[in-house]
Amino acid sequence: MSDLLNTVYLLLGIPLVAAVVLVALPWHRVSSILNALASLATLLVAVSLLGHRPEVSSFVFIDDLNISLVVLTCLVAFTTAWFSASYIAHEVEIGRLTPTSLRFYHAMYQFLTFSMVLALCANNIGVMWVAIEAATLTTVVMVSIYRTREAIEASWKYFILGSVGIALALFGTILIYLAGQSVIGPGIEALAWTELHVRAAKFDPNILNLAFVFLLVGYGTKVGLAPLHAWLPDAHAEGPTPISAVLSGLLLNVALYAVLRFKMILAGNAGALAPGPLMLTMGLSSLLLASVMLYRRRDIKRFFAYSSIEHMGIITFAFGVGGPLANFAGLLHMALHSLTKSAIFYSVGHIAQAKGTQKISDISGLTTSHPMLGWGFVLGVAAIAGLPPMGLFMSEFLVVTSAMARQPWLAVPVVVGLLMAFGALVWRLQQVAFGEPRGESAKISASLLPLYLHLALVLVAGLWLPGPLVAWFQNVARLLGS
Amino acid sequence: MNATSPILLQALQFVLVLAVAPVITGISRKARSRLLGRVGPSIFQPYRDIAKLLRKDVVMAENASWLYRVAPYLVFALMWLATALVPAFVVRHPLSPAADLIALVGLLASSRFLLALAGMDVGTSFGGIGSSREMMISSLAEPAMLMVIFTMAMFVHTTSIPSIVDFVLGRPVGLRVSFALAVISLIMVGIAETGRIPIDNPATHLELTMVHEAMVLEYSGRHLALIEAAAMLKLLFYLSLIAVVFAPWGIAPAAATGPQLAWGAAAWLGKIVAGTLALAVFEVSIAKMRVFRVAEFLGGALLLGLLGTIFLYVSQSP
Amino acid sequence: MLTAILVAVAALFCLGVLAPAVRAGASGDIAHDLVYLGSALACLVAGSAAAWFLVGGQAASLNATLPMGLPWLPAQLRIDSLSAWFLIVVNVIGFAASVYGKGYGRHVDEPGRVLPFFPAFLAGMNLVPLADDAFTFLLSWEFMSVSSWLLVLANHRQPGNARAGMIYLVMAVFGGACLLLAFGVLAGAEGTYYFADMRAHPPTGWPAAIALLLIVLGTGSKAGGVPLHAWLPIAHPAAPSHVSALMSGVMTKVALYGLIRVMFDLMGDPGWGWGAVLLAVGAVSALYGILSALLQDDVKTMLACSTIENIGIIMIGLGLAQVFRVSGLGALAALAATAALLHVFNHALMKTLMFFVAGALQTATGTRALERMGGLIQRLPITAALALAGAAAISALPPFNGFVSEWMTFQAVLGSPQLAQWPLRFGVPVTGAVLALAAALAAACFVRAYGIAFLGRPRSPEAASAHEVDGWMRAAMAGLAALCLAVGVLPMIAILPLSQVVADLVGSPLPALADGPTLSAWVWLAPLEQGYSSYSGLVVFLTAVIVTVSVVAGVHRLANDRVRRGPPWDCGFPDPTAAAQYTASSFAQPLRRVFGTLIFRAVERVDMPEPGETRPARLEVRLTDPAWVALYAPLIAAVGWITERANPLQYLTIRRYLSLVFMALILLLSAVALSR
Amino acid sequence: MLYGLDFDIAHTLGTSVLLLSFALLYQRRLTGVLEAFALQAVFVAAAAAWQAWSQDAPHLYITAGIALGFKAIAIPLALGHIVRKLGIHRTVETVVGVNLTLLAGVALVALSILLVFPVTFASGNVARENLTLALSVVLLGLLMMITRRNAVTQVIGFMSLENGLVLAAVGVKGMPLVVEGSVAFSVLVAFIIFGMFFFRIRERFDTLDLQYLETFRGDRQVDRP
Repeated sequence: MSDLLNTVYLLLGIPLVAAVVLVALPWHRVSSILNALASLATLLVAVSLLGHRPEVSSFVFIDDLNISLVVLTCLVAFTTAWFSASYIAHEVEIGRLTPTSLRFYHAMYQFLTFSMVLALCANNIGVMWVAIEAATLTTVVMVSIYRTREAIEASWKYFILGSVGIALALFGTILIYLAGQSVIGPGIEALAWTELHVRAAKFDPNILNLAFVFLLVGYGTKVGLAPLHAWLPDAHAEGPTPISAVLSGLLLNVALYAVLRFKMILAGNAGALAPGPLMLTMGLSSLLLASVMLYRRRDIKRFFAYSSIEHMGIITFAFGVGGPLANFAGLLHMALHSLTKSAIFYSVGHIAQAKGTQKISDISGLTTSHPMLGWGFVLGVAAIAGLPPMGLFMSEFLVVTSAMARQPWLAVPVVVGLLMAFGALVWRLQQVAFGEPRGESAKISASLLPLYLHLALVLVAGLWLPGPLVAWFQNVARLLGS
Repeated sequence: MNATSPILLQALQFVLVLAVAPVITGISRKARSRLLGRVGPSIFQPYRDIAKLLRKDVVMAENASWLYRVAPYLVFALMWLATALVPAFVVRHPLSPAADLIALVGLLASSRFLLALAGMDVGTSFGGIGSSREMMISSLAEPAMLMVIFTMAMFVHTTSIPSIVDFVLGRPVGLRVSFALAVISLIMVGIAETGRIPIDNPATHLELTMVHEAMVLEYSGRHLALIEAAAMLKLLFYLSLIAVVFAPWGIAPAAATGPQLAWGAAAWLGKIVAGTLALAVFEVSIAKMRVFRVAEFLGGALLLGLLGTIFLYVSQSP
Repeated sequence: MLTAILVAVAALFCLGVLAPAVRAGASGDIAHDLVYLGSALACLVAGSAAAWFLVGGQAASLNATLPMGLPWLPAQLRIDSLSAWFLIVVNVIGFAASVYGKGYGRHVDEPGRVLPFFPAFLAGMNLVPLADDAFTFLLSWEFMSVSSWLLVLANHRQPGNARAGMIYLVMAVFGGACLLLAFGVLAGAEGTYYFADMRAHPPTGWPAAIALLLIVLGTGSKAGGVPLHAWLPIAHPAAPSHVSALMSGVMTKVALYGLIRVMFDLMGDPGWGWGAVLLAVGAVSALYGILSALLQDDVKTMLACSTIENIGIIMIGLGLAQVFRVSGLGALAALAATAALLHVFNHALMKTLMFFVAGALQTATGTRALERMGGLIQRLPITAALALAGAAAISALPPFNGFVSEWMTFQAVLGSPQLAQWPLRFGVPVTGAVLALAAALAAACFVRAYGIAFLGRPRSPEAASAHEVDGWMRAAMAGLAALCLAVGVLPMIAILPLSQVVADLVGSPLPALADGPTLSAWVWLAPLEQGYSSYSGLVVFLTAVIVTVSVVAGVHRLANDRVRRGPPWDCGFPDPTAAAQYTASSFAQPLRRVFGTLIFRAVERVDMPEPGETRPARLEVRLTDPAWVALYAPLIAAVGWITERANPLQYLTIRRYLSLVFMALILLLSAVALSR
Repeated sequence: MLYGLDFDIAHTLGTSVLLLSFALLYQRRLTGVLEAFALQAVFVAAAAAWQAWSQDAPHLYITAGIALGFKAIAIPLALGHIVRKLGIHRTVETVVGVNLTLLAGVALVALSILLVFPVTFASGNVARENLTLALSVVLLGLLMMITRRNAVTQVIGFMSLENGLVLAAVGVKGMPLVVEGSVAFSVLVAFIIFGMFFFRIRERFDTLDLQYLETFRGDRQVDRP
């Protein structure tokens, strides 16, 4: 009965318990600290996974693909909780949030962490589906927490589109089981990743194709791929900023992780059609659409939400290109994007609080009025725009060059999209960060450590990558096939 | 009498051009007045003018800067050097390799550069007019000149005058289209650069028309003398350049003996005097242009030069 | 040596990182001195190391591998003769700029926005020539752009600078993207990003053409070749002057380094067509650049435009080298390449000098507008003298260095009859004519600039009360002026180190230097054959000096040397006010009439007050950049159009969004259904 | 063993579910839609129960129970209540004409047949037929969601989509978590209906309240580059 000793259960247990406790706690300062501590504990457990991997159980498992994502998730969850402590305090001061809604908020936050980690570690496509649905519903609720009409409409939109996505994903899951049980035989094994990956070769390719389409559309809605992206910008813009950070930084990744898992099954089956073209199309359309939509945005959070769509497009494109190099690029870009984007949302949160607005046109001269915050923002945006020496330059370099190596002509639209998006980013960046400071500017007393921690990681990644990480990524990249 | 030392000949040419330049100007003025039915001053008048100017005091504007005082000497020196580097009576001087045709153009450009600046120094509107027009004219004349040089150089594969002369002398005389075009273009440039009618009128003080005179309006005394002398040298420079490049006959070979040298000198004098007279005839027979027509005039020169280079291939192509 | 350079570069990075810390910790002054003196030292080390490598010449190339970037793609660094030459250029100018900055940096509005990025910029420019794989190359290339972008935004409060920075960075990244694609093509299907592998199997046929096109686009846009130049006159002037000097004088050259590296080194034999392309671009850039410079009122914009001209001249040289090289005319190729690379150095020197002068003018008068200067030769005598040297050099006047490289370019042009291709036989002389025109116009341009700024009477109270700049700035300018003269008088000091570079580049050395540097080679610059076309800066200079001295002596012996001061005569109508003197726009008027209306659609509007009105009449001149109208504006409009059309997607109803999902699903399903 | 009968019954039930999806598309009156949906739910329940019996997988009875109790009875009642309470006028407003919708439906069924046809099954034809029917029902449900303007009809479309899922799930041998899935979905639907109550949705999902449609569109006015 080694399952109970499994570290993963600890990993899942901490946030779950914390959630229960936090519901009970009335004092929001305490609970925000507790929230951060719980996330820290989760992070420590996750890091301990790097040391020794628990053996695969029928319910959860850890392998090269999800370990890095688990650690990443816990890390960002922790830093976001840290950021949220100061952010929420300010929100309470200005009375946007009530203590009661905060109890709710912190509990939800832990539950969200739990469900994301569960989705990542689950060794069962059904469980993973449930976890992702739970995560979605949690975020739906958290997006609506401000109770403004905009927030409610945003969360409603998110809810409806998300539900349809969930339904389609479930259909895909059923199909996969159908394909699996004819080979593995009925029962829970036919839902286990470990089984599916090994036996994929014998599955009926036609069902796999059918299933993948539903899974791509279903989970793709969560990833925010165009044209399924509609919920994403508003949800990011209207929810509390920590949630935007988690959404962009983590939830999109989790959904994409699901898609990747199924891609691996297809890759393992000779008869199935290559998922590449489908993902290429979705990725390109997201990239181009987002790069166009960026220009007319006036709300700074919605602006960066579109940038998330753009980057999800790039990542999906990379996996669509396939091959060890492109897959590696995709994985790298995934990790770096979530670090950078969450960092940007931290700074945006502080900016919005300092300036009392989310309208880009009302914010300017930040590097003058709030030097540390402003330059942090500049660094973040420079990174997301793919400027060296930040890490995303490397991953984008790899994406484009690997695309050149396989489908040279596809590299052109990618570069066009990147340039378009770049123009918008620089334009807005200069508007916000430079020039004469305008409007009100409250001092912000928050610690910028989470922001700079993420940026430092991204910078280091741009110059040097740790060996083990590269080893995992390369291994996974091989499994992901072409 | 054995071959005289090259250094000596070089020095001799320095002296010779300086001595001859004023009389050439004198001749051209005399000829022009005669053609206009006037008696005109003696052909040695320029010497007297210069001497008189040298004796006079310099009257200088209060705000004239050091550049204003230095410029005349440099302008004169550079012009003198340039003229002395154009082979007059003997093909090759020790200094000739120092400056080929392009470098000579460069020297002229330097002196013009300084003169134009000097014109703007005092800050009068006349000086400005003069400099601006001078630079406009030169900005078209200089490339035209270079195109002429290209025509020669592409044919001869060199830009050093002695080699060109050797080449032209070394083969039977044949008039080539390119050279005809080139020489016309070069004459037009010379007219423009030396400020003759129809581009400029050396003897006017009418603001609408004057270029060179406006530029040096503030100068007086020895400075003016130097500038006048430089202008005379410039005329001589173009005359002897045309002479040596397009009609080098009679010029003494390197390591020449006395008689050859004498004959060379005589031939050179003959050629430039002839050139001067031709110039005078040309000047009196046409009218002064508006300043902005100058562009077209020199643009024509530039195109002729370019045509010359292109025609090289036509005449050269097998 | 490579180690020394790398240490210097690392030091520069550290300076960039340290600067803000020191500013915060200790004081601004310490940070100031630390940064500028430190960068000067680093440039000194790196530059001398590169020079030692080039002259000492014991190794053809040195390699190094840094454990950076991707594990299977560690950063490859390599120094060979070509990169050494460009490193020398970078660091000589970098040194001068640091010394100048030591003084000028005091006058910058917000030093905090300059100090960190100045050394970083230098480091980036040092890394580009060292990079030996595509990733490192692009990394340092983009880094160079980013750091200079931040420097452009240093005085971000001034109106228009935000636009400048925006256009600059977007164009820079566009260039980078072109290079990225080009390297993707060069890397081929197996995707090796090492220059060594690219050199081993260069592409042929279409891929080669595409790669070259992309390279020309990428490097050309960064170097400011027409028609992609439009960002340059906007961006370069926006930065602080010592940075503008680096951008105009060095960064454009680093861009050309990329062009040379790929076209001459990695591509093997791309054929003469690309040489012709370079010739065309170069000719257009040269003429266009100098004409627009001639019509500017802002000193720094004028200098930036003249950069476009000089880039054109260099490109002409490179194009000639290319066509001669592929036509097997080694000697001429060597001559053209020498001319181009020498002009790289010369232009770096003189353009930097001129930008330093512009900075001095700005600090002295607080303006960059020519129309508000005048008479500064009285207030800033030393700067004025040095500026005169710079102006003469950049106008290609003997005995300064600018003339030497242009002379050699002309000599190369004269080799065109030996070419086999008829288009070139006709095209090259035309290029030569354009080059001559550009050179002459350059003289006019700088007479105008110098005359309006330094001569005449002060046009504004600031100009009247200007003061000479401090020692550091003067020292930097004097050093550069001295170098301009030195290279002009003894070109060998630059051509000799170049011989190895040229030999590696086009495969054959300069004939004049075939048998080592003899004394006559030092005195007489006869690139092709002794006795034929030759020029000697030394002799010209010495004779000119002797003649001048003797003239002065003679005149002062013969003439009376009394001088009386009086009011200017001015034909008897001395104008009372300084406003009545010739202005920059009136000086440019004849040439504007000749060229401007044709190329720039120059519109002159005279606003003449009614009789009785007291306001002054105004002349208003409006110029439009054809490239902007034809290329940039439509692009911006297109982006605006697309975004406008796409924008409604943000405002659909949920049902519509659901239908999008539905469509996507159906499309993918039918794709699957039809895929078999 | 009675393979044929097993097949026939499953087939019949599935087909009737599909037919009822068409009926849903065909209905012009809201009450009619509700009734048709209730009937579909009943058939789904029956299908589930039948599979529970034939695969002797007792847990499927729960699914059947949920389908019957929740979807066939509770929800139609609730929705009918909403319709009366919010006074939504009874007629269904369609985006495209009913006939066109039906045509599209037929096309979708054809597509799903085309998709499932090449699939080969170790486990008999049951699953294949089921799959075809389920796929069609899912697609039809989605079609209904996007071709009907009325919030109630959209909810019903969503639920018939989910019926398709249940149909597929029960059709597959030994599918675990079917119950959990159907429970989760009931929760989801409950959420939606609750939301409709809460947000006073009169017309469509995307007009929570008519008065402030504009404020949220504030993102429209733009400062250009």
